[in-house]
Amino acid sequence: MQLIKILTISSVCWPLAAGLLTGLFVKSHRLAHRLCVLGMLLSFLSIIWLCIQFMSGSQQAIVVDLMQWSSLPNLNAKIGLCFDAFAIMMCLMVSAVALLIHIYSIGYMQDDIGYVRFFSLISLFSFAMLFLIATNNLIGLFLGWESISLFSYFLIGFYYYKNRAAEANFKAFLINRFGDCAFCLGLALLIYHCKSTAYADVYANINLLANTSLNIFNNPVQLTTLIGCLFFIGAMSKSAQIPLHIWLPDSMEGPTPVSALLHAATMVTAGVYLLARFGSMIEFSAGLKLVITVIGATGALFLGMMALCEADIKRIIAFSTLSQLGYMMVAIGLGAYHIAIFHLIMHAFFKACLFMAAGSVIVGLHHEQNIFKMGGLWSSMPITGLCFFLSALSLSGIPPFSGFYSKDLILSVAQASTPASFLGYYVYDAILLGCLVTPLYIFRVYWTVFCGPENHQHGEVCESPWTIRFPMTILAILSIGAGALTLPFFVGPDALNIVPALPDTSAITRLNQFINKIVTGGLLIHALREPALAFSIGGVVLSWIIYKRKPQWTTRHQTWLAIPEYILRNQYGFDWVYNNIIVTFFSGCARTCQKVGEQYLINRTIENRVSQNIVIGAEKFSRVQTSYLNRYFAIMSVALAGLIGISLFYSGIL
Amino acid sequence: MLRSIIILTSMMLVLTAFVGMIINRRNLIVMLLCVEMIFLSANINFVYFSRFHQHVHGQVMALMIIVVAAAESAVALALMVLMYRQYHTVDSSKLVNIRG
Amino acid sequence: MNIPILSLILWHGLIAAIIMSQLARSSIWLQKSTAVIISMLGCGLTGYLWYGFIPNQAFQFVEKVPWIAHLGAFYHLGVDGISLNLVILTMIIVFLSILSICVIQEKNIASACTWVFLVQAMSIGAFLALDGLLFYLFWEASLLPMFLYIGLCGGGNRWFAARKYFLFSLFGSLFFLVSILYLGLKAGDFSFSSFYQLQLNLNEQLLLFTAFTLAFAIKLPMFPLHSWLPDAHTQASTSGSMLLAAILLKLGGYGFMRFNLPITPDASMLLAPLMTVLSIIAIIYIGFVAAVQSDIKRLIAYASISHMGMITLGLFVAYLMPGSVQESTRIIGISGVLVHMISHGLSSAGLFLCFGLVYHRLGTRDIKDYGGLMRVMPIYSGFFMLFILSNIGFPGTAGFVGEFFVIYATCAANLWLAGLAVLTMVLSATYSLGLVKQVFYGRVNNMQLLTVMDINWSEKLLLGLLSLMIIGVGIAPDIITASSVHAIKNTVLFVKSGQS
Amino acid sequence: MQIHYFLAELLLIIGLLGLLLLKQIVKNHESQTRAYVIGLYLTTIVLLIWTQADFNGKTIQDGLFIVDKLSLMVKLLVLGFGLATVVFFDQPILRCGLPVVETYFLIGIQTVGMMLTIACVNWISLFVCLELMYLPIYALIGLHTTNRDAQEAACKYIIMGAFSTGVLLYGISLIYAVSGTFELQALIAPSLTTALNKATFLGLDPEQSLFLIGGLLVLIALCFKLGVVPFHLWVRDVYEGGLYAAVSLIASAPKLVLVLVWSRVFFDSELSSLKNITWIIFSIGLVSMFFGHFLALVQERIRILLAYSSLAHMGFVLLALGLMSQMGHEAAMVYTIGYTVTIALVFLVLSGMIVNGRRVVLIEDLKGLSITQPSLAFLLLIAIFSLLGLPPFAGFMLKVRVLTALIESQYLGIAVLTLIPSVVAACYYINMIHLMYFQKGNEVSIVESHYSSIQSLLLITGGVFIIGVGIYPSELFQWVSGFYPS
Repeated sequence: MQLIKILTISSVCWPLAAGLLTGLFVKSHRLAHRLCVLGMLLSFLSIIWLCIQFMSGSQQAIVVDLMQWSSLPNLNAKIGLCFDAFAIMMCLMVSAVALLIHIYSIGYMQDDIGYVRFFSLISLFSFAMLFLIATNNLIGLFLGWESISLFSYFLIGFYYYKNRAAEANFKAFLINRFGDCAFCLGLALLIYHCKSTAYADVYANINLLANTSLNIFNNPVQLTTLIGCLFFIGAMSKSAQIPLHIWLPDSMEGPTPVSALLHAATMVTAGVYLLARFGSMIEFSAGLKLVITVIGATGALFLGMMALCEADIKRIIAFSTLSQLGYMMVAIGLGAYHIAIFHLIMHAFFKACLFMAAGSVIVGLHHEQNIFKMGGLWSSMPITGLCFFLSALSLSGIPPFSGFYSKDLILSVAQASTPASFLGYYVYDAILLGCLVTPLYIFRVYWTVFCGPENHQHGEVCESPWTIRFPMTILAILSIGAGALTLPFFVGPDALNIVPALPDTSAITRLNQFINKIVTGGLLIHALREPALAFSIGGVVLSWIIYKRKPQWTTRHQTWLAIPEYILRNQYGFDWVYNNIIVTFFSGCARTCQKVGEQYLINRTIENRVSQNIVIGAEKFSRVQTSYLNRYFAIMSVALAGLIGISLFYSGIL
Repeated sequence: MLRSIIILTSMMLVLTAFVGMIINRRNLIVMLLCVEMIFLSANINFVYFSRFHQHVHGQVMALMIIVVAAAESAVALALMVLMYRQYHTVDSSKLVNIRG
Repeated sequence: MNIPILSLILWHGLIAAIIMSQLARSSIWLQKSTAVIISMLGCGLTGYLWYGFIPNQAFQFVEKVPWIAHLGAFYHLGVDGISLNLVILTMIIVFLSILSICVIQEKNIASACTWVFLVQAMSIGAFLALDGLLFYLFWEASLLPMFLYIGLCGGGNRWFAARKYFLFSLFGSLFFLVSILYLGLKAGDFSFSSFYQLQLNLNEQLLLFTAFTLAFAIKLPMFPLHSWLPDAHTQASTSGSMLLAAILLKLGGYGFMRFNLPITPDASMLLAPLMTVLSIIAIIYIGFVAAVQSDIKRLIAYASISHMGMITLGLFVAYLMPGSVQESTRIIGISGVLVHMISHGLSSAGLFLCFGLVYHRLGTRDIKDYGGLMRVMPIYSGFFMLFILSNIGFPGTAGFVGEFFVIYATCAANLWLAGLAVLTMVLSATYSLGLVKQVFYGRVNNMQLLTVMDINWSEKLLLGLLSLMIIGVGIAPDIITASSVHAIKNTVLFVKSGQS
Repeated sequence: MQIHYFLAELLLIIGLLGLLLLKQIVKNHESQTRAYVIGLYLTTIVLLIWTQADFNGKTIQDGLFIVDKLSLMVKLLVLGFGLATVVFFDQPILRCGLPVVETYFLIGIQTVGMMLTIACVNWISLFVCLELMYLPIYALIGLHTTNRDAQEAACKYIIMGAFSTGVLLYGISLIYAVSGTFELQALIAPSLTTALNKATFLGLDPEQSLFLIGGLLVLIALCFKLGVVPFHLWVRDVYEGGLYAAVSLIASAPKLVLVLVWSRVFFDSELSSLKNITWIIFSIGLVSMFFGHFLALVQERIRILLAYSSLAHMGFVLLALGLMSQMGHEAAMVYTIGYTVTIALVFLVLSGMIVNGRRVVLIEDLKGLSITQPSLAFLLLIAIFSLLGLPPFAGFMLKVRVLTALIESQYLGIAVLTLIPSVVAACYYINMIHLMYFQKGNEVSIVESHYSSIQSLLLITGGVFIIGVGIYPSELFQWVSGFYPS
């Protein structure tokens, strides 16, 4: 068994070793990317080997204990790794995407001065993500959680000489940190009530947690709901849900591989992973699940619409990530955790492919990011165009592509199990409209960039080198076939139970029966009866009409489109709120504290004034002593008489 | 009865000495005189009460006081002579050189 | 253990100071090498002590010699879990500040080293003393070398800062003296064990509690009495700030643990809410104030005040826990306080050291003069980033462990307090990363920056040593908690007696 | 009268008289006379120890005088102070042209006076010896004929001193009138009714009122001589006027003697009428502490600052004396010993310093001393921190001793009250250290000082005493407490 132990540890730690080595010692570019890609490859291969072991074995979770974190009384805090079905699935996806992005960034970053630093940071990030997924205790979870936001801070601020990058990574880290506050509080509560940090103990006494309740504002609140809320706030900040999403569009300041790896595939999905990992916690409170679905649905629709009037290609894809994350949150909220994870993995593939295509376009046009300054690139960059087209189709959920499988499952689950209340209808309608909007904005990019009139001044544009094309094509293939291939692992009778220790409440069993029924009956047939597919195809056709055939429509209908366009361009005023209200409130508050502190300190100077009064008083006193001899005697006689008088009086003689 | 009269006289003498020192604005020598008066008023007490207690200690003390008072005034006058050489006056209100 | 190891460690500092003061006229190289060798010897001694320390026993290596027979005060030294860790921290920080003096300063190295060794001797004396009067002697004596060190080798208006520091500490410790004398006379002799067995009625305890808190609140700057620390730090030299931040602030925390909790449990029970409110204010208010500082050293000073607020919170939250909570949560809370003390010592020493290196090159403390340092000194900014992370409380570094255990204990006591305490993570992130943004990111606007060289091998060694320790404590805090659990269990027993 | 107990004093007197006779032969050679006087002092010390060491603690009641361990100890200290003054008087003599033989004669007689006062237990002998002690001091200040301040100080001092002795005398006369005996313990012996019949006097019960007034007058006279608030007026002028070496003698030795006399007079205060005196003494002590430290805050001249701080320290001693118990007296004695050694050290260090041609007058003159005279600056540093009462130095242990005495006799409030003025004291004390140590470069005043080997030896012993007592005080505590007749 020693071999498995070493392999599990090494699968996570290869990228760490590679990252540290390149970061500290390597200087040459070639050695740097070789080392990192090798590290990532080894980690990917060992995870595949583990997956085979897991599948062939009796699907037992592979657990490895690393060290004893602290030996405090009745708090067992051991740090270790555990590869169960869920972790293996995620690790496979993360290491695959990370490997491809390593290869991709060889091509993308070759003329950048921070090349070595970039590779070490990317590898360290992959280690952090793998550790987050593979750890078997809450302390390791929080360590992974914080380190991915730290590496995103470094990577967003990679071009440190740009002030906007400094602003973006500061904002990103702060919002993540805000979420981590709630998350840490939830962790502390959880550890306190389970007396241990290991997942196994947490799952063991989930029911105990469900019954205990704390009274806040002296009405009892179920502990699991409270911890669930805190975890959800943490997930909201990490997976950019509606109020805390403002950092993701700005995080496009980082290089494109970073956007592809972090802000599309791996980091932003950590929130979904967390909620899925502790699904059993959320299961106990219907209210919380409803809140999650509503926030997810609003995110899915409205954040997607913002992409409609965005000019920067990377920000458009970032907005699409926001909306897809909304879909995952809806799936989580509805209790279909394994479907959320399925969509997460599929989304990782086609979103990473989209970003890579965008990256290769940017490289081709010498770092031009505005889609209206590109056009007609199909002829000069056919492969990028094809990959973009395929992943766009998969994104908008067109049947044969993998996007269709996961998105359609979410929609059918939503239709089946959303509560029959106004909110339930709102959720379903929102994600339905989302299916319409998604193809609109993604194909708008496609038509304007690849098929529209050629209005870039770069003359001859050549296809990007093989290091960019090769990973892009692999991801395009994955976004075609992955859905059909991996569907049985997630859904259906012999699926792996992804979410551990799910309480088999009636809702969960009903949901599973419904999903099994759809899958056995053939997903495509079921989809035909659903409006979702119609909306997706309709969206594609609509975008073809608006942006390909009649581009002049948009110019002609300028007037009544002006107001919604203004709203969408300003991202519903979130940025304005953030900059003017929250930031000014905080700095105003800090300045008043400082001023009050100053005044307080000035009070202190009042104290100084008090000391000055003492000095003045002392000076007056010292002037009493005028060195006139007879005044001395006068004072002395008075004192003499006074003393004698007092003592006589007190001793009762007088 | 006589006892209280004696104490009264010595108290009167001491009080006059005190008043003398306070009222006298100018002259250092007068202050010295008043101090000597205090010595002598104590002397009265000692002499009378030595007789009252029928033992000689009081008178011995009186003698001692006179001797010491003499030495005292000798040193005091010597110092005043030296001061006179510097200040050319015996007026105590001129002795204000030390400030602060 | 027949050799008196504790006296050796205690007087090592003094002998070192005397040696260094004699070397004032010798060559620079000789001064530097002797200082480093002596300091290494000190670390060796502490290592020997740590090696010989048995984790689950109360006071070890006890030495008791009659000192002032008239008052019943003894020269009584002993070490237990808490004081062992603090002594090791002192030795390490002194070693690092000696190294920083050798690396940064070119002239009057001998005098700076004398003051550093004196502070080491006095603070180790305070940590090891088991006799009230002896504790007070070292506690008060540690004030002198620091005052003279700030005054002699400080910055511009060092006199103002030194005077403020001296008067604040003196004011607090005088009341502390009267209370110790009162206790000593009431208990017969001055040893801590007899203090702990004293049965004091409530208003006696309240008086003593206020006297103790006044002294320790000034030393560990609690909220209302903190205004001396920023001035002292801005004027002190680099090694002076390191000593002040890492060792002398811990005296306050140590005092709370040794005096307030055990001797006056009922009064602490009564006043625990007030103290927690003050520490919460310290965390949040000072967090805000730190965010708008324009002077880097002043910002780091305010950061350490906010961390000290965390420590007092951890100490007094043990009293707010309802009876139903097991005793082990209190043990976790207070061991969290100890770990946080040590981690704050390391990280703030690191920050001051880093700033000292830059100040040595550029000579200005104002944030506006810095910008885009990342391009000019990449390795330096890596180390600075690590210390900032530990300051924020990033898991994996020392800063997180203490903070997490204190938040864990506060959760058990009262959720709202925990909510407010957790805010410290955001606030510390704001001012720390705001500093990083202004200093390291963005364009290089101060041309002088371009001529600056990155850190050389000796500075790298120095910073590397410190960052190793910070990551070590972060990854395996067991080094500290294992040895101190027994000692903390004893202090917690008093907390319990306070409640019953 | 066993003469051999007073051989030491006799030897000193004869030696000094011999010195006067030899005046013509020696022709004012300053160094020979000084060597002669130092030799004289050393022989008296040796003789004193030899003659009085064999009494193994029994007190010989000799009517006027007493010989016991306590007086031996204080005599040795007084001789030490006298010796220090003699050693340090060479510069003032040379610089200010004082008559050589007369100065040493006066210092010698003053020491003899102090040694005799220590031994007195009878009012007569006490009065005479007190005068014998103080007259040379008045003369010593007046010797500096060329300096106006010195003359002014001498005149004021002699008149004020005479006035206070007058008050003392009148107090004694009243006590004698009531008690009929000159025993110092008269104030304590309660059995007085036999001597007086119960005739009323001015409607007052005679025994009570006269006795009380007498006791009070004695107390006031002693307070005056110690220099405590209501009677402190002479302190400032004398400290400012006199020479440094003379002032160091005035500031140290007499205070020691007075505390001893005080503890002899008010030893155990069962005396009913004076019971409420404790609160008066406490109030005087506290007022003088506050007054002394606050006023010292605003002074520019160093000697006036030290004068007011001595006022405050004497107030603190008064608090200990006010307890009127053996513990109180021991604490007061220990504090006075420690304080007098420190203040003597400070004055003697300052006496040797010349700041651009003149002696140190302002505090600013100390500016940058650590650069020009590092060893002197270090000595002053130790002395200042000891005066402030900081731990590694003697001042702290003395303060602890007095505070324990106060707390043990349930006066916790007073103990806490004494803390506030010591914080104020910190302000002006560390200001001196600031001037000495924290000045850099240009604004440094040139201070030269030349000390002979004996002088520097004495200064170093003073420094060692301060640090030694600070670290291991039980030696001094043992030495003092052993002497009081329990």
